[in-house]
Amino acid sequence: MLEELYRETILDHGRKPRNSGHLEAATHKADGWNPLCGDQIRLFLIVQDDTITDIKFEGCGCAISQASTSLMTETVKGMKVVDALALFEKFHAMVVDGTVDELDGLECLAGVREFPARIKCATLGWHALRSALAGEEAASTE
Amino acid sequence: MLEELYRETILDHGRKPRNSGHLEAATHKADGWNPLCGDQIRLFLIVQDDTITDIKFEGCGCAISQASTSLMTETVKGMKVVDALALFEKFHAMVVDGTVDELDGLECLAGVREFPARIKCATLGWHALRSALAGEEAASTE
Amino acid sequence: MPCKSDERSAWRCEFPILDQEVNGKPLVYLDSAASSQKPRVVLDTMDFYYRMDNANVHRGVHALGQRSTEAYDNARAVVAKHLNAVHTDEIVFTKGCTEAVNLVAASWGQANLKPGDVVLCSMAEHHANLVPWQLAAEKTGATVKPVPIHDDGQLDWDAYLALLNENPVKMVAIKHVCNTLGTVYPVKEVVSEAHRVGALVTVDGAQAVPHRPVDVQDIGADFYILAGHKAFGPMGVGALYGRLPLLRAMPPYQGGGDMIRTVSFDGTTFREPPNRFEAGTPNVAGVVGLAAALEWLASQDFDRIEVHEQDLLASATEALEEIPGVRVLGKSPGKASVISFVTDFAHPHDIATILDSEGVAVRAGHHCCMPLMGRLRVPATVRASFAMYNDNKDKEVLIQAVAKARRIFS
Amino acid sequence: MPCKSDERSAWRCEFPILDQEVNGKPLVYLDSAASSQKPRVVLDTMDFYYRMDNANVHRGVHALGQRSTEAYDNARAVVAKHLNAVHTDEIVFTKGCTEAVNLVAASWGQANLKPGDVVLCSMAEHHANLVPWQLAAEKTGATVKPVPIHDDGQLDWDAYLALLNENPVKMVAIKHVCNTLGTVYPVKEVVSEAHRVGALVTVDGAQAVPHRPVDVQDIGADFYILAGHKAFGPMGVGALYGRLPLLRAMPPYQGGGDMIRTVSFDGTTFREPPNRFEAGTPNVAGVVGLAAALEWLASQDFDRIEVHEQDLLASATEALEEIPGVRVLGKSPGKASVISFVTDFAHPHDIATILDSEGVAVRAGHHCCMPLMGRLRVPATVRASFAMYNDNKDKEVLIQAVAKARRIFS
Ligand SMILES: Cc1ncc(COP(=O)(O)O)c(C=O)c1O
Ligand SMILES: Cc1ncc(COP(=O)(O)O)c(C=O)c1O
Repeated sequence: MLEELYRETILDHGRKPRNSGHLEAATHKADGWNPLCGDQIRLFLIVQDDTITDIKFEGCGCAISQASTSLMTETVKGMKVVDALALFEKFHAMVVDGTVDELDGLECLAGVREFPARIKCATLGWHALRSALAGEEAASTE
Repeated sequence: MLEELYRETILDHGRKPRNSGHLEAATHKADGWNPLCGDQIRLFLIVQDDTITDIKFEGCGCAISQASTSLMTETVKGMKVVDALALFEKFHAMVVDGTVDELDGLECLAGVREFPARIKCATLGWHALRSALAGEEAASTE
Repeated sequence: MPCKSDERSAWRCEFPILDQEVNGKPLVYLDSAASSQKPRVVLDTMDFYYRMDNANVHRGVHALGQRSTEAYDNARAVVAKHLNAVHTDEIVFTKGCTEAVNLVAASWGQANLKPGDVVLCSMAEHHANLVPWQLAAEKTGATVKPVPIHDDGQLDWDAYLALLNENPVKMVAIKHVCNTLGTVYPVKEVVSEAHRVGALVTVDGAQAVPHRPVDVQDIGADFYILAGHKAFGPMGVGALYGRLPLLRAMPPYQGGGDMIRTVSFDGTTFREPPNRFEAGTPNVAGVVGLAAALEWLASQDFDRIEVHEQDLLASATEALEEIPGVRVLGKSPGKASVISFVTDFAHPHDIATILDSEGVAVRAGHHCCMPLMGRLRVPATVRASFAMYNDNKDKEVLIQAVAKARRIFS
Repeated sequence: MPCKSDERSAWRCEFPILDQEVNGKPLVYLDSAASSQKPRVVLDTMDFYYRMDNANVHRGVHALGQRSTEAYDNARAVVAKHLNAVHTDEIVFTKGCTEAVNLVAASWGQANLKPGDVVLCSMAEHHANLVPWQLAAEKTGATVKPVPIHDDGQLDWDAYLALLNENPVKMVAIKHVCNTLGTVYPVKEVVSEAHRVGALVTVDGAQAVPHRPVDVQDIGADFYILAGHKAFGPMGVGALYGRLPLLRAMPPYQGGGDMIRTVSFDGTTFREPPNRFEAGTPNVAGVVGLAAALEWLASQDFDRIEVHEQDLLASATEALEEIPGVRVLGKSPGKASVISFVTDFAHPHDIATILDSEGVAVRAGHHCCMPLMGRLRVPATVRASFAMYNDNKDKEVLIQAVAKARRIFS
């Protein structure tokens, strides 16, 4: 089970998160907060013509939240907003209910499902994404 | 046991409390309050030359508190203040610890000891007496 | 697990405490309005929790912490379902009914009451749904006014409407079922009239939950409150239902762990409800026990409970009134199985002592309803309250014991 | 009842929960600072209470009510004795440590804090002994100021003296033992300096009571607070010790049954402490369980507990520091057996997950001490806390599990 959680991809993204940093010209941004551990991230997006043209995030946290956010940014960059939101639903279904669909390489996070205490870590970045796109300032996995 | 509590003397004093009423010329008075049941009595005393020359009480309550207060007033009327206070100690020892001493006819209340929930009823008038003599306005069996 | 003897209540065997003697007589427990007894499943659930799962919640990544968190969150869902709340987040766990009213009175009161505002409390209110409002009124400059009741305990409806129309009423505090007389208040109608003038309603459901199904949406209550220990659950736990928009707009009540988002000496921020109102380590075992109690209750047939309790109520009332000198108070139609009576031969405390010597547990006193005692012009009453685990045999022992009291004192 | 294996802690066998597997491994419970486990005698006492005595207190004339009342009042005497209070009436039962601080901050605070007054809280305070003061300050216009601490967790004594001298300090809030670092604060000296300038002190003893004897008279504390569930007792119960003259002068906190003397719409009067502060039906079973826990604790040899825990602390600290990349925080002299550490290879949550998969329960996070995390410049720590029921075997599993985490993440 532990090996399912800490797969090589996750350890790698956890250690070297992609798209980390600040976006001065962000059109959307939101903070994500996990009440369980207090982890906090800040997400910046540039949306043009309903498409996520750039995305970055700041903040430190556990390997799962960092890797999941890193993978999320890689996946949604260049996506239509509607497609990103649809992907969120699929991702959520995977880590919460175990329904694994085609997920653009996010399947490596399916193991989180067996660790209920860590599901909120895996969804933190996604909640922030949804809030940012909805024009809200903050998201929490409460 | 029940017969020890509700002896004939007690039922009699409970039904027809002696020294019931108001004393306009009271030199001392105090209210007694039993938090368990909310019973409340008001005691009036006339003390002259360190002697309780008159005593009366008002208020309604259970047979035990009425009878005990009635018996108390009968007993302490005419007593020196110090003797009344000494009697309180003996009375208290009897109903709480079961030490029965010579008690001027108050022995009929010894049965209360087996009814812990009712001890405060039996001591209510006495607490009010002590408070009144100490110059306090209120006593409670708290 | 059917009971051995079919002469006894079908529910009795699930309550281990009832099977004992006190003062040499079989226990007849008629004090459930003060605190109900607990079915075996509630006791076992709590004991199991402490022996297998005990840990703090919402904090631990480890297995016990996770199991405790799941049990705690699940209990919230059970309470929400039992009351038919819209959202699980509308349920706040408290240490009891009294604390729940204090939470509303302090938090909502502080944010909403202004000098001159009026809070209406029925004259029958339990001190728990009156004193917190007096304290809140004192702090905010608002006034608490009584809603009169009739001799039988029912609300004086015309007076209620007049009070609503003639005062800037912001809150109405009313019980659903009276702990002293058993009166069932028309809370749905009380709410709709209050809402008509823009007032909110806090319904004290402490005595309703053990006797009947409750639907907060149907009632329309803004706040609805229950006590674990009166509803076959453990002591030290209660629940507050509050409509989500109201809870969201309320400031914190107590401060501490788990209710905060960030803490610093420069300023602290708070979580959303229900967490905002649950500071510190909660009574997880208590909450888990409360959920077990409500699930047990929901699995019973409420219609059967009602028929059973109403039979006892009717026959006990009748038999008591046949004893010369006994007067039963507050016989309003449809009331719950709670009987308050006084006699012309003895003070309620003396009666309770005689009854206790016969094994019968009743309560004597003001039942935390001093204004109601004043209204009924009695210093105290004897109260016999019947739960589903009581039966005819209990009732008969009660009647014989009251008759004995009469013999002793007459 | 001696333990079967003499390799295990002599206390272990009294804690039934410890004898289980989680995630296929024997449970190693190192999260007692979050919530301690309960010895069998505590669980049995509570279960027995519910199965034999359950009733409301201070109200019933009947046998169960009387037994409950005696048990409840006796529990107050047990707590008073455990803390060496002068009077039994100085003990107020609450639902927990957090509520006890809120009671003091709201009731004492409201009556005594004025605009400009200062409340000092150490930077290491648990949110429970900080946020209630912030809420009270907000309502009264007072200010909460931090008392700095050194890198090892100890109080910056010079800064403390300077703060006392330079501010109109009315209250100092400080913990006795730190839940995060184990630091033992010199509360007696803190009190005597505070009293010198006329300030009072609220000592948060949540983590002290499980580890050491406490003497409130010796400390001189004005208020001292404990949590049942951290001291081998049940959840949902705590106690506040307050010096009687202080409690007597404080207004009620919550309103309701049992705290009143008379209630009427014209005005309500209140009882003396402790009753004034105990509104509503108390958690009798919880209070009885707390008394059982403290009596159990008092019957143990505290010197032996201390030696045992200090051995574990020293050897665990040493072994952890031998693992490359591990840094143990706050190693002040004389500290209690609580170890917080961070690593350069993984985030605390990831470590806790790995440890859990090995059966080891630790806590990862800010431990309700966000300002302390800021001060130590870490976002979170892993915390392993040792109680008397832990032993060398537990420690070894911990060390191996941390080493495994390092292998996974490096
Ligand atoms: C030092 C300290 N103070 C206060 C508390 C709060 O205790 P509780 O959550 O039981 O109210 C805790 C535990 O969380 C603690 O460790
Ligand atoms: C109608 C009613 N409201 C409120 C309460 C207070 O409940 P608790 O004492 O459990 O807080 C009670 C019970 O005493 C009650 O009967």
